[in-house]
Amino acid sequence: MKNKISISNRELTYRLSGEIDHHSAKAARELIDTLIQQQRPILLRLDFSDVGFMDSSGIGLIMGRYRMMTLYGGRVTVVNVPDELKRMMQLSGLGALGVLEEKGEVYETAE
Amino acid sequence: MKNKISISNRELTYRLSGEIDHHSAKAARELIDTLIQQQRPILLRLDFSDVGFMDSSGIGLIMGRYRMMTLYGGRVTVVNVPDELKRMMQLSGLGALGVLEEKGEVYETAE
Amino acid sequence: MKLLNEMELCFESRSSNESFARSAVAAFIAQLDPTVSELNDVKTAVSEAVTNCVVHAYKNTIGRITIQVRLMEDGQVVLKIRDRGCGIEDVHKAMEPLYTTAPGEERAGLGFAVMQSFTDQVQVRSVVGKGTTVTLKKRLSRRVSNG
Amino acid sequence: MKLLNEMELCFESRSSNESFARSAVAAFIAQLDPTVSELNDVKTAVSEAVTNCVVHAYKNTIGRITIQVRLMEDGQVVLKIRDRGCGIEDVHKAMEPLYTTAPGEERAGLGFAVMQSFTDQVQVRSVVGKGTTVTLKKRLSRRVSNG
Ligand SMILES: Nc1ncnc2c1ncn2[C@@H]1O[C@H](COP(=O)(O)OP(=O)(O)O)[C@@H](O)[C@H]1O
Ligand SMILES: Nc1ncnc2c1ncn2[C@@H]1O[C@H](COP(=O)(O)OP(=O)(O)O)[C@@H](O)[C@H]1O
Repeated sequence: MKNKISISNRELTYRLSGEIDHHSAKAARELIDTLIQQQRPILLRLDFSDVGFMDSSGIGLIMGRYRMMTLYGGRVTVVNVPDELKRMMQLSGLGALGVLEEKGEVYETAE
Repeated sequence: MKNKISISNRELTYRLSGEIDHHSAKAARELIDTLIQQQRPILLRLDFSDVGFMDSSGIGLIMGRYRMMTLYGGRVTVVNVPDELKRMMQLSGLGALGVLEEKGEVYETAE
Repeated sequence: MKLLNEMELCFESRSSNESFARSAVAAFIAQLDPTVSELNDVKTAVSEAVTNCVVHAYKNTIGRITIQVRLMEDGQVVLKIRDRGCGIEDVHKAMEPLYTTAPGEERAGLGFAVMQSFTDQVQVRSVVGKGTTVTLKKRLSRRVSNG
Repeated sequence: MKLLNEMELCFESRSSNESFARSAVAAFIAQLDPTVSELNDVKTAVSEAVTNCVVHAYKNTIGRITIQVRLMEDGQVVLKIRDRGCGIEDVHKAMEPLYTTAPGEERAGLGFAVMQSFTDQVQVRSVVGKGTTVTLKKRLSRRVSNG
């Protein structure tokens, strides 16, 4: 089992899972924001490996964290986006913000 | 992959799968009855290994085949009933007809 | 007892909708975080009630079936399955195990018996020529939420 | 074009019903044997339309959302998502990508853009103070049935 949350070298990795919609995004947002405020990471890595469904609420979730991290002088990267979610990511224009890890290293959260 | 249908020594084994309800039972019934009429087996073995859901239509399906096999001088046996379906089988009184394989040999259809 | 959430589903009495109906009900009660076995019980009971509308209430015709589901604060699920079909003359007799008016269609006469065994309470209101409403109640175990 | 099957779903505008709504629609259109990707497209579009009812139409209140699904013989799915909420003053503007009236709630302003990208046709009828109906059409590839 991979960890849901891992923190090292001021890098915070958060592995989302299940279905991301307006309802479920709320809980994820609250937890991530608490972690950002406590840990003050310089990099927030959002790992989408285990996300089976996502509507545009997921884009709102990424954008919101992007704004917060930028405010604190850090950055956001989105990794392991499953194929089914790629169209949504493209549509969002998030690519222009440079947060989408194109191929890059295959990042895995700690075992 | 196990076979859905296997015939040997005048024993016909039919492995049901998915959800058995009034809608899906119809197709299964038609196929099994055609096989019985063509092959005239002396034993019909209904394998429930891969059945994830069943309502009382499944009982109707077994009873109907029991009647048909009895008419032709054969018998029916029901094997590999998953735990979730045991209550339904008990409720049905099928036990009294001697068609439910209690534990017996672990029967598998041919590879 | 406070109502937590409620939905109503309306569809045609086609046999291909039997699996849809129980899946939709399951998706709704998933909010109460039922056990796998509780979910299976509810799906089975709903499947019986809906099949009765398809097979008996609207025999040889297509009519509308309505399912209302209410989730109560104490974990109780109240399901109403309603048809505007032929109705049942003698409800008491209809509910006897093994009684069926459609043996030719391989009905085992166990629909009501299964509903009774798989839920906590079954109520049937029926008027000949007007239709039938079956009310099923089942209390789900509330598990302590951890998040 | 002949109507194959039809259902209607009615539920409260609680965010916990968003996942129920798309699952129920998916369970219904499963009859047409859609591809995984078609199923995902429809679920996504429905999720956007339902979320809009929860977040915008009934902001701070609970109202009723109705979804009607029709399956046509040629594989076309017609979905109507209806609310009796606040309505939309300027539909044209509302449909522009990135336009949102609720940025504070982290809406990305992409709901309509997603519906348009994931279905074949999106129609919006809205009356301020009366409510909104979103009609989505999507043609599913018909696969040759082998059984
Ligand atoms: N919704 C209904 N409308 C009309 N008749 C019904 C309905 N439900 C049940 N019945 C009658 O009650 C009988 C017993 O029902 P049930 O116990 O479910 O067994 P089965 O469906 O196998 O016949 C049916 O055979 C039918 O005559
Ligand atoms: N059902 C609705 N009722 C009222 N207003 C709506 C409805 N759907 C959409 N809107 C309006 O249209 C805008 C754009 O919607 P949309 O593209 O889905 O983006 P978002 O939901 O992210 O705001 C919303 O911000 C809202 O003002």
